[in-house]
Amino acid sequence: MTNLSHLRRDFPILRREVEGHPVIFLDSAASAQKPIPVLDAMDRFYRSQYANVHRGAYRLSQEATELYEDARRRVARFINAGSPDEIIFTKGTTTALNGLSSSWGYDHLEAGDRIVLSMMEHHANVVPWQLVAKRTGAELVYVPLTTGYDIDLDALRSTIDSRVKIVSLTGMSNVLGTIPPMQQISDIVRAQSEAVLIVDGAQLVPHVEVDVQTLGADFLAFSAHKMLGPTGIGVLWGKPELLEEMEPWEGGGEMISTVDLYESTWAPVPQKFEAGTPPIAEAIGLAAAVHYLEEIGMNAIRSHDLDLTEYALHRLGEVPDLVQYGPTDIKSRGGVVSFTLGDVHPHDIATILDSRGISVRAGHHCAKPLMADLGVTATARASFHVYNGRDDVDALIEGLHEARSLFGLSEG
Amino acid sequence: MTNLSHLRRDFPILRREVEGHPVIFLDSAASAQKPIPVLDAMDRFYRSQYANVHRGAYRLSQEATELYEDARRRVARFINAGSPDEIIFTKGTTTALNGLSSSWGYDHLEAGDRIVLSMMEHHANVVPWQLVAKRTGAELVYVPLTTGYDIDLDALRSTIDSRVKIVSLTGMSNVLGTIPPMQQISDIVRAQSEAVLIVDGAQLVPHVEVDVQTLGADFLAFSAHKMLGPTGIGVLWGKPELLEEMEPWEGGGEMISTVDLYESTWAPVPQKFEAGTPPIAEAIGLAAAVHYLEEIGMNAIRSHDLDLTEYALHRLGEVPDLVQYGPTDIKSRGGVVSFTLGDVHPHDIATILDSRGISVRAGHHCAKPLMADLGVTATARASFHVYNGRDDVDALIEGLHEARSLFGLSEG
Amino acid sequence: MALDELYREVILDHYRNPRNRQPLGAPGAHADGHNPLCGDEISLDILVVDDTVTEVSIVGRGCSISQSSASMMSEAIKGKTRAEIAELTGRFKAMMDIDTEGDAGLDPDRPGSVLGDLEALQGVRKFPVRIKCANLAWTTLEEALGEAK
Amino acid sequence: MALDELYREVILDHYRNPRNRQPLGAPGAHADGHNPLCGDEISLDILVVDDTVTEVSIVGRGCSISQSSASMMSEAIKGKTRAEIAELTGRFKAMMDIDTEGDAGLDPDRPGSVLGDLEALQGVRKFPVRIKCANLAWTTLEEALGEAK
Ligand SMILES: Cc1ncc(COP(=O)(O)O)c(C=O)c1O
Ligand SMILES: Cc1ncc(COP(=O)(O)O)c(C=O)c1O
Repeated sequence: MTNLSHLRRDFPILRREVEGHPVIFLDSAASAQKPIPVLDAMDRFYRSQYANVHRGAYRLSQEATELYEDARRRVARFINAGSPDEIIFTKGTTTALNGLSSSWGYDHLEAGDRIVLSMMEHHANVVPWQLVAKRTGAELVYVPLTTGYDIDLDALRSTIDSRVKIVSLTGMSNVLGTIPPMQQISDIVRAQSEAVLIVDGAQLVPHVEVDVQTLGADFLAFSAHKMLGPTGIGVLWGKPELLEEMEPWEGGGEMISTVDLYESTWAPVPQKFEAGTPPIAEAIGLAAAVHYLEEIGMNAIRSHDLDLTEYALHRLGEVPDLVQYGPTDIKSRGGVVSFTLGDVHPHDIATILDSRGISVRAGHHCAKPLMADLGVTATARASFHVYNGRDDVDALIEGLHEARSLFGLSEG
Repeated sequence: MTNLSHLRRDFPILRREVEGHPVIFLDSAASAQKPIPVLDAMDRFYRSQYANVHRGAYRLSQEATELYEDARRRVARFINAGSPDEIIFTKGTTTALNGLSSSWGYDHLEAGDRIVLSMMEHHANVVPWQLVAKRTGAELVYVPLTTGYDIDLDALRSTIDSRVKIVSLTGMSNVLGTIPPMQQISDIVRAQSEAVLIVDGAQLVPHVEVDVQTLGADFLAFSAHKMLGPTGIGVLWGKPELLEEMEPWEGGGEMISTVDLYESTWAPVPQKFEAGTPPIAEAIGLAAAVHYLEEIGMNAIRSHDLDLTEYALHRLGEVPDLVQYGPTDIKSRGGVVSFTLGDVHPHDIATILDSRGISVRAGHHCAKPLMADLGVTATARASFHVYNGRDDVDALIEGLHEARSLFGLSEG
Repeated sequence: MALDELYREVILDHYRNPRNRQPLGAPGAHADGHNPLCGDEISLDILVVDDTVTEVSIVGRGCSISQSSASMMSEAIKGKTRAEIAELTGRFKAMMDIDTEGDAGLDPDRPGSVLGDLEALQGVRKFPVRIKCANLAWTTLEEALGEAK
Repeated sequence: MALDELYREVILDHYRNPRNRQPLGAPGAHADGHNPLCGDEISLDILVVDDTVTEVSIVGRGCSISQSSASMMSEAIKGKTRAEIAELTGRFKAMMDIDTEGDAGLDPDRPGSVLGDLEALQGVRKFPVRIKCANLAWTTLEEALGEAK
């Protein structure tokens, strides 16, 4: 068991009280809290080195540019990219996936082509593909889940053929916690098609060591705010030869080589994809978050998540009327647990827990197709990051017992 | 003359030294420095109230949502929008203009239609239109400048006709300082076409009181980082009936009403246009920046800019071999002065000034069409905000004299 | 926070045994209510005869607050005129308004003012995130009344 | 920062009177260099005969550093073999490398090492933003030499 409780002091928000209870934050899958080093890195930058990047021939701008490009290098190393040029800073996962769909998707899809998704995708990995499908005449195909809440590989095998041009899958479900076996999936996709494989890493990258050299994907998207970093920035990683060939999805300053009145040419990757003033302080904050995660060690984070998840599944199992949604095999899942509790609506669960200072999410978790598939309209969800401990799970369980009693659910 | 020198203490970066010289920041048109209240607002939020917005049934998320929506209200009031729903938070001006071009533009343009720009647009207001023109077969038409560096209204009159579907113009040139007479322009556009009028307010909004009820535009875009706010956020304002009709340019979480497997419907404006986790802390920082500007008063800022610009034009006029580019009528321009100095390349000017702690910009300023029109490849540019004073202009002039002497330019 | 002020007996009763779920006897005016943030849904049909709501049918899915509010509303509006319903709606919204001082909507001396069971929802005001849940049925009602014109 | 170490006489001379601007006598290999950030441009043609650069034509627009570096380079490479040019390029880049200790590229004892006028550019190293300007001609040269193969 990995004890990370010494890290709590790095998160000022945990010293706050809500209605007399200390904050117990169990909604990191929506967005994680930020440690002091991340906040300090941004604040320090604004106070002593701020300037716009890339365009200035003066000291401040040069320092800002170096810090911004250092951030790119640090993120590249974090996911073991071949080069910093493979890292594109975006507004977040959503923008990264929309950029991909409207550039790569629009340029490579035609009527009759197929885009393959799974039944457990976040709306960010559904709606952009609906939009490009509509524009191009391509078709969406959903791979179903097994009864064990994972992607059905047999169904995948029978779905992938030469009509499939894009396969876009979550690296870790934000509802079920499922971590699909991406290398196996990649093998199937490669063997049976020439499709590109896109991984929505919004939940995966903040929790599991990701090496893009072995992940088996062509593109990977993730957001800083879920990995202890700031809002306003995310990352699109892509294989260099694909980024090279891909058209920009936005035009403007910094992404051009020449601009004539009617035609322009593009700067090299990654500038080509970063039109306009980028999220500069945010990149520096993200770099600090990556550094913070690296200092803890992604392996330590993974075993901490596993420990908490195992404990939570165990304790939740003791609560009458509670139904869990997600794999029982702890190795193929992350620190996200979704559940319902008798006829206590998840929204009511959240309110009852909130009155004890406990933050959990309730609703469709931006995964309506999955909700329909599970036959529910909403679940309650607790999710963990480094600042959580078994005591938080205990508090959660106590709160659930109160919910049962407020709703008059009988014991046993 | 408006003396704002007491504000300098709010900007920590001005207490820094570069090579033994205090920082003299004359590149606010690229990006402005940030006062402590802006930095503190973001830091405080992260330390005590952070959570993702809109989706949480718990206290922290509710507080974050309120702060985020307060920011929208504050921005709405700042530009006198009819309702906060007319304010869409984007990554910046560039994203706002790209969103407009790929949504409104794509849906309303066909072969033979025309998009009218001016000769002094920033690449952010050129390249997106080139991209959508290519996709739709529409045509770009550039309105020339007068010898007084303003939009040629006669030429505009003879350009606007029923083929014109979009007119997109800068509210203030980032190179020349020109503030085109937007109401007059709007009258011409309305009288001669049914085109929408888009104003690139990246330079205008940070310096001049803008009232969208009288501006005469249908859409207005601007960036927080140029108005003393953080990076990573900007605004698209639009007339409500146009936003209502417009399709989203990104799909994902928070912008949907229903998501079925193959079809989705959209949330009401403005959520429809804010897919994914928005720049939350950045919105709060922007609100603090707006508050800071309002406390000073946009009128005071305008007269401070005018004073500095008048003084700068006067002092620059004394430097031999110096050529200025921009209107001489002070009333129709803002605090941006571009110039060349004999055969001293702007890049060399910037280096020489930098060694004195002075930050100016040198280059094409993301306005290559304008540079070609002016017959130069680059200019040097000094630009002001509230923390600048006449002493900064004096330091600039001294530096220019050193540049002349290093390059051996003879007096007179 | 006083959870027992929120989850009163009568609320849970309406949540678990929602009233007026049967379809209308004749085709009436329809409106759907939807809170995209928490997923609460309400489907409302009303029959308006001579300015009076003679029949109500309401079904939905969602949390105890949204569904009990819908159920209680369905009882409260049946047989009431448009004017009476407008009054009721105003009082209900006032009760939910965090900016209103005290129990403004609940003064039993004002004519026709008594909200009845609905007063049980006043605890919601202490849980601002949930006010939208309580109001959902009422906004949907306004839409349906508009339809019925 | 020592501005007079940067703006030496010889640099300004090459900036104002760039050498080797005349077109080639015969068609050779061409490359364009461009620094999108500051707008510096260089257009380079070389004639390579038997592994030796016999003719150079170089025109451009930009700052004193990029243009003087181009002009000085054009003088330095004329008549040199590919191997000699590779050596020279290595030395120049070493001189520009902020991570290199001392004057690594400038040891006059190493055969063929003397950079001549080009040594005037060593002041650039103290102005990291400008290193790209100094290097532009050399990267363009490598491209042209590749073309000439
Ligand atoms: C006139 C003008 N338009 C657009 C932009 C682009 O703004 P941003 O880089 O914040 O997207 C700028 C600033 O660079 C500008 O000066
Ligand atoms: C699996 C998954 N994909 C995509 C997203 C969208 O990320 P963002 O909102 O940062 O763009 C999220 C987070 O909400 C997520 O959990």
